[in-house]
Amino acid sequence: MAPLLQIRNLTVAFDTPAGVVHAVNDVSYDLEEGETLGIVGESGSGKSVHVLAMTGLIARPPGRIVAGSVLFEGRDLLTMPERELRDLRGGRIGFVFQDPMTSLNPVLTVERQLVELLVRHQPLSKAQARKRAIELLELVRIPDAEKRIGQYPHQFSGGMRQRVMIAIGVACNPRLLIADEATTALDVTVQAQILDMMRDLKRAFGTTIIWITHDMGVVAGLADTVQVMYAGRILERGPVDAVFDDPRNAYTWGLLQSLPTAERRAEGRLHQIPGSPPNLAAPQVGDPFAPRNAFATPRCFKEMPPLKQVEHGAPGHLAAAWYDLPAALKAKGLAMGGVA
Amino acid sequence: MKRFFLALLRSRSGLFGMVLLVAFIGAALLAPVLDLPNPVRGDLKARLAPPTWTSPFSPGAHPLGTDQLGRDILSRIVHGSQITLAVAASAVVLGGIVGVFLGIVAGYRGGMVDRILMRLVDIQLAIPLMLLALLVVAALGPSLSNLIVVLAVTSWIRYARIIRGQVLSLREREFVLAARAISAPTSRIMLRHILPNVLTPALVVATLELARIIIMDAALSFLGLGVQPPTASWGRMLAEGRTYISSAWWIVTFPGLAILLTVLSVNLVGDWLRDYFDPRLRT
Amino acid sequence: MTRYMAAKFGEALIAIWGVVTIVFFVTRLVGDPVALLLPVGASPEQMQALTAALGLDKPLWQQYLTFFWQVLGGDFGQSFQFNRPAMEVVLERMPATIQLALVAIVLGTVIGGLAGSIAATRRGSVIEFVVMTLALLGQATPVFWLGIMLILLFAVDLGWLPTGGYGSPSHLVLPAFTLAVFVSASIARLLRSSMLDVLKEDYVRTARAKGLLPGTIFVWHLARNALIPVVTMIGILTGELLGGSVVTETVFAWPGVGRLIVQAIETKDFPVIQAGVAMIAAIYVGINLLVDLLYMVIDPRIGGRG
Amino acid sequence: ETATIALAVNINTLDPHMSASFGSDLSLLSHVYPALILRGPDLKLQPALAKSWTPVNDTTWRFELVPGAKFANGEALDAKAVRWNLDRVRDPKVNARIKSWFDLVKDVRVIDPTTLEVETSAPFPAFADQLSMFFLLPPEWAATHNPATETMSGGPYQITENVPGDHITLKANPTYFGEKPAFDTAIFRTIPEPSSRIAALLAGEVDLITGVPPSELKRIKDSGKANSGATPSTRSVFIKFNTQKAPLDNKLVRQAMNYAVDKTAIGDSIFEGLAYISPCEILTPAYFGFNPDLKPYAYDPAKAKALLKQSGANLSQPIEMDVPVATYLQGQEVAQVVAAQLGEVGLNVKITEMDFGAYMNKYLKSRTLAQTSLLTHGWPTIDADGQLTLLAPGNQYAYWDNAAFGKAVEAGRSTTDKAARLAAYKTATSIMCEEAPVLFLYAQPNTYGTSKRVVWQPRADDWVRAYDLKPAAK
Amino acid sequence: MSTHPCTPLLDVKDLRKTYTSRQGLFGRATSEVRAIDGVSFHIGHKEILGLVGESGSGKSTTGRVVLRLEEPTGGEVFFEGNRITDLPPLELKPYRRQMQVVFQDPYAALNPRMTVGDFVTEPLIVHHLADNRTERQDRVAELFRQVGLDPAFMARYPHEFSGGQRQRVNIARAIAMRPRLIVADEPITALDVSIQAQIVNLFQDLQQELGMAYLFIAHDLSMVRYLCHRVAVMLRGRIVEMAPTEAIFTDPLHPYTRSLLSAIPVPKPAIERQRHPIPFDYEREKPAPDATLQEVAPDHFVLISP
Ligand SMILES: Nc1ncnc2c1ncn2[C@@H]1O[C@H](COP(=O)(O)OP(=O)(O)OP(=O)(O)O)[C@@H](O)[C@H]1O
Ligand SMILES: Nc1ncnc2c1ncn2[C@@H]1O[C@H](COP(=O)(O)OP(=O)(O)OP(=O)(O)O)[C@@H](O)[C@H]1O
Ligand SMILES: [Mg+2]
Ligand SMILES: [Mg+2]
Repeated sequence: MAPLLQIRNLTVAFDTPAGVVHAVNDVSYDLEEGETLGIVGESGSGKSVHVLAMTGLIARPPGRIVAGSVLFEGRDLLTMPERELRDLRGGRIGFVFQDPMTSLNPVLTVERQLVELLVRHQPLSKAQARKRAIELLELVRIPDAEKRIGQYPHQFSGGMRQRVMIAIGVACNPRLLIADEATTALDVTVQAQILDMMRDLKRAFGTTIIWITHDMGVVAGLADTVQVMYAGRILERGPVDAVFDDPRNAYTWGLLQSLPTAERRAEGRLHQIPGSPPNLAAPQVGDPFAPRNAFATPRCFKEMPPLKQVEHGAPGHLAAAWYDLPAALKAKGLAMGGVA
Repeated sequence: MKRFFLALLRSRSGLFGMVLLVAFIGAALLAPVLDLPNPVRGDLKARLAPPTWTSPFSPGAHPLGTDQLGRDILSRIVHGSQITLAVAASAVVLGGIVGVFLGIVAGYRGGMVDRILMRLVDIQLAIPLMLLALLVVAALGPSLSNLIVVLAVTSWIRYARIIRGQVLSLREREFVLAARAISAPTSRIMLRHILPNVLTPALVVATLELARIIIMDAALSFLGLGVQPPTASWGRMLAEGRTYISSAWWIVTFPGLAILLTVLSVNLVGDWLRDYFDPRLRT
Repeated sequence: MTRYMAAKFGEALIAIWGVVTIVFFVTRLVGDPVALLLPVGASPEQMQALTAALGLDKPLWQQYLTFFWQVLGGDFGQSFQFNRPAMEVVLERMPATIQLALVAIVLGTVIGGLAGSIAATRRGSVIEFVVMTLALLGQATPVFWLGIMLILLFAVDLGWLPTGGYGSPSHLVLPAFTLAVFVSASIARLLRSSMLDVLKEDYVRTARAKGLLPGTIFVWHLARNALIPVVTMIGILTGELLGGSVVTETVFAWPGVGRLIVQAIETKDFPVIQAGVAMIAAIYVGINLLVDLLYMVIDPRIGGRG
Repeated sequence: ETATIALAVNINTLDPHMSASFGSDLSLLSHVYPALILRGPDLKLQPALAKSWTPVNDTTWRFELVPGAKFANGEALDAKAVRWNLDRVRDPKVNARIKSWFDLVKDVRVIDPTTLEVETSAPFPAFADQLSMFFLLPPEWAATHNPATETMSGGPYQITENVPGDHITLKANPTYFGEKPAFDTAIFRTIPEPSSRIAALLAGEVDLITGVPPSELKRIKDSGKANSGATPSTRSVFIKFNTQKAPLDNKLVRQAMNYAVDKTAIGDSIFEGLAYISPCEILTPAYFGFNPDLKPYAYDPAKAKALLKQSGANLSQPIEMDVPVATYLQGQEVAQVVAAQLGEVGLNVKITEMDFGAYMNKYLKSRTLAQTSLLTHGWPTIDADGQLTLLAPGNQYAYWDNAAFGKAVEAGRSTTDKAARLAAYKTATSIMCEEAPVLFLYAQPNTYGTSKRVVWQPRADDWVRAYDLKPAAK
Repeated sequence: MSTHPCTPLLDVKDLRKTYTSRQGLFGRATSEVRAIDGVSFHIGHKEILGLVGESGSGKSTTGRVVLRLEEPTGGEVFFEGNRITDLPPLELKPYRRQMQVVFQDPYAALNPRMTVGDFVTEPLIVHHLADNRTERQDRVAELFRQVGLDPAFMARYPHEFSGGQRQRVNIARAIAMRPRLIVADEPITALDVSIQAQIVNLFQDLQQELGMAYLFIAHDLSMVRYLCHRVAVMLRGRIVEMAPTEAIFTDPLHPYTRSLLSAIPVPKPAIERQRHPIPFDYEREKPAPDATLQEVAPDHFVLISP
């Protein structure tokens, strides 16, 4: 069976007065039916932009899809007429946006924002839609859903708004759910409940999920596959266990090292990656992470390494690196996995 | 400076507007040395002559024709631009400063101050322009500076209203909260934090106001306020030529076009400046 | 909320009082009606007699007190020109003014709204260029020029419509359109810039991600949120038009309050000026109140803090 | 049969004693209320309610009225009604605006219902002329109605519709004692903007317009849709000198300025040759007392320069010129041309424009008129007396103090003997010409346009009346 | 200002904040939200107190009210024994020097139209900490170095920085006045892990070097465990448990705390997949209105009904 989603060479740029910002560079990957993909990475590495571009949601201009194709159920979303794409969005493709403060329309009640979505994609009457909307709010654990559904977003706390966003994302039981930092503003109990709900969704409808987050714990708990992005590129990708236990890219390793573990508490110091992120408006040569990478080889500065199957690694574990990370770590006497 | 010009060259419409505006200002400044007929001395025999290019028989060389007193229209437009542009620019700036200031105060302080200022706006709107103009003339006499005062007085309201609206949302922003957290004095918050963030809407209002103010000059010249004859200003030319609209179209059309082009150029430059001064859009 | 309304009402009264007071003193500073009311050749004694008869010989503060008590009783005095209650003269002209203002505002808002939305949603297209150029023209074209051109074309050459005057709906077409051009130009420009701001908002992206139809997105997500500055502007413009649009009324011989007040100013008919201005002030304050209420309907966040 | 007349200004009041505007309020009311005497388009006085008026002595006039005349409500229109009206305007409590017209009236005596005698406190030669703008209200009706807003016809027409600020419709009054007007219905519309008035005429909406800018007359005629024309009015246009201020206190300077301006050129250009150039006096040929012997100051800049030099006046300061805006036909343009031509002979004239109200304030209230100002005078009785008295010493309008002139005017007023009066005015005008208290310009033309449906005899004064209109011959 | 060793740096007593909001146009129905409902805690010198809890439980509100960025509805706040709850703005100023804030969104807290250098200089000017230009520049350069930024960045605008760098700018400004206390409201939530680490390290350094105390609001409990000395757990406007960090993590007493701790995700896929958080049903385990915090172990407080 063909993968549900096939992304090939997706490249997105923004035309700004400061020059062309290369936000997403040559991103390709497949997503199987029912798979959950966790995406982590640097702030500004193109995580949000690439999922938005996929569904035609970036602002054009200044955004521009330079190249690539995105096959969803075998059809290219990038060339699909807007009319058909519209039918997919919100229905078969659900979205949860990063910023709950601004992603809800401030002048419409929560009820309205849910109902308009439900009646758009499902043969429901207004009253039925309203009932379903209340169910959805209860599903995302909003207390007093019946009463609060008539309120406006500004009357909700940040976490509650985020849960409304999630309700919108899952409202029509989508085949593909794209969640962009959907739980960052939630306390861990509610987050755990939401994650449970996602697992239920997967089980019940075989929903495929793209979950973008900074929280490695959430990735560990939810995702089948994890993908690490940096400067608009995928630096590493593979089954969660493999990547967490055996990172092959220096950036991945750096991220895992930064986590506050018991060990770190004892050390009294967190690991941090030196240097600062690259300027995406400047022309890029070589591996974008090379300037911050202690293990970089001269080749890293000249040529971008391809994303390829790691040697002696789990199947499907891909990494982009000219250097051999395990060997380099061993040479310096450092630990392998950040959480091992 | 170099960056300024580079950025200008990159924006086609900005460049076009700038060229047009520079041309107008240049013409205004160079008017005395340009070889044009005397703008105030007319030849009654050559009155209402159509533009030279419309008829091979029109007397004299008046590329844009002559007015009801036989004065050269081109020359009057060029000389008139001095006063028109100076008056309009001063009124826009003066009204802008007052309006932006009061808009910020009303929006930021809120409560009583806001209410009083907004009622003041209502009061001012309810008083007919003509009464206001007459008052100024009666109290201070007709003069260019008083004309500017009247124009500015009618103008501040629009800035105040729109800026206030912006400030209402700005004052809830976290950086304002951060300024309050260090006990920054209100004056400083308004000046350093709010003001720079409302300059772009102010610029938009200013470009809108410019057109209104140039045309209003015409209305005020019916009251004898401001530019006194025979000195030319575009508004005055419109007002004086009004009777001849259907028999000598060129008398109002050309000053009208001059106004239009000025407004156009200022709009284009304004749009561009707005982008240019937005640090978010710069490197 | 009733307290809120009461406070607003109080404010309104104070504003009207402020306007009337200012106008009272301004008019008396600006001139004297007597020379204009009497025929040429009147002697100084006759002028004095009329001055006394009109009560203009008393000290200003005394005149003001008298006037103030009269106004409290709803009486704005006798018009010098019309020889009857000034408010009556003003009210007589209101229907024409209201008719013209409302039609012009509605027409202008519809045209301006359409133009502005088209320009905002078709960013960078030829349509946007055309629409915005027209809006610019609309703003930079003197009203009297446009008015006279319309008369020449539609009334004189084509003979489709009357040149001016008041009465049938056909009389309304040209003046309303002339005003609407100006109104729509302002609204189009404002709506466009305000919509462009809203278009950048995340919730519009959310709406698109929900797969909503363009019409729904436009009405509920774009327009609704872009409306506040436009409503402010419509408020200002409606007030302005209800207060009379002198030039249009003059060109189209429309018997509105604007012309009446200008005439009263020219002839120094103080009671009519005061009655007219009080009327306009009341309209402005009323519209403002309406706009404030509309703000709250449009944006539930507003007014939450009272 | 309907005739539509466009007026430039509003009808403000319907009370004929509360307005002195001939061109609007009084013109309209002359249709509704009867007058003792009317002035025809030829400017001759015609009997109306009064069949005749004769001076009994120097200070008494006797009027014979048309018998049996009635107002539409049946009220008698007789000598008693006339007396009531004359009493009403003179009553200080009524505060009639036109009270000053009848200051000289001392006593009104009803001899019998159709005979009336009026005694004046001094000879009042222009009394009959003055009565031609005096309209009579029905006394009984007026006691219970408000004449400012209501009317009760006693004239050729009655008001059937009044849309304030827009139009007033008149229908012929069947009970009128006089001649029936040619048009059954007359509509007076207010169209303030000259261009719109012309448009209305060309569109066939109105039959008569006045106040047409001279440059547009030809266009109207050329359109083939309407007629146009002009006639010299009784309104004399001049630049008034404030002889109390230097250098206008210097006669030579005043004369020099008269030589410096090319009046003919102004008339030919700005007024398309339609203006009557004043022959060194502020009377026009229509006036009683017009002096036909005077000649205009020639246009002679060289002489002007010489006179200025000779005058020895200090001309270093600019000379101010006050100009009221939107008041006189092409007034602002004329002022500019005059200022420019004065400039040619080395005078620096600075124009200050102001609205008419402010101008009148300066003129009469604060009495601070600039050295020169644009002004017109027209006296409704078309008698030299009124027009010249305005410049007599001590008059608040004068700004000039010449005793000889004052004496001559006084002489003209103190008798009803026509020859003696003419002689007195000849002296007065000659003195004025020589002394040049003003810069004589021209008589303002009354311009008009008519539709092809009507004929109208243009008139020199401001009256606009439907009953002067006749249908055009088909 | 007395600095008695026994008085805590910050002492909060029974703090309350209620929001009333209008509902409907004429707002007859007003709804009340008790954002914080009787919160008491203290922070010692150089101490880092973590504030965690349910989202919407009033953590941010507590932070804002403590700093007097919002006025409390009830209760008291003492800074070094001085009551600051009712101080007028001018008298509050010296305390503001001692207490600073860092917000969650590092970009929103920066003025987009101000260079970051000016932004960091601002407190020095306001509090007259350095009165000539060069001195100020030196101080700001020093601050930049202290938070790990290149002083050459001073002339840049906020949009030119990454999230982590922006948050450093905010911190540089917060520490410019050498405050004794920083309220950090989710300062790391929006950042990626490596940047989170940078910021937390910075906080720690500043605490050690400059002796600062923190109120550290966060959802990321592993970070709280790493950084904080004591932790307070909030639920619906009340503190349900407060204890030294290790005591909370090893010996949680309140059911909500237990539920919270059981829900912390750990970056170990194998463990994560097996984990089942302890559920917490607020309706069933709702604390009684008259419940109070009681010390059950040394320095370990739990909300218990009397
Ligand atoms: N409208 C835009 N104009 C210009 N540049 C943009 C625009 N939108 C995004 N970018 C740039 O694209 C890059 C990728 O942004 P994106 O939002 O995908 O980052 P992200 O990985 O989601 O980061 P975060 O974790 O902070 O959400 C960034 O460098 C950003 O500056
Ligand atoms: N301006 C306001 N008007 C009305 N209610 C408000 C306002 N601000 C906050 N609230 C309410 O107060 C409660 C506490 O909000 P607060 O922002 O302090 O929570 P929080 O603990 O910071 O939550 P989060 O973790 O989601 O940021 C919430 O129920 C919220 O709905
Ligand atoms: Mg993102
Ligand atoms: Mg919060």
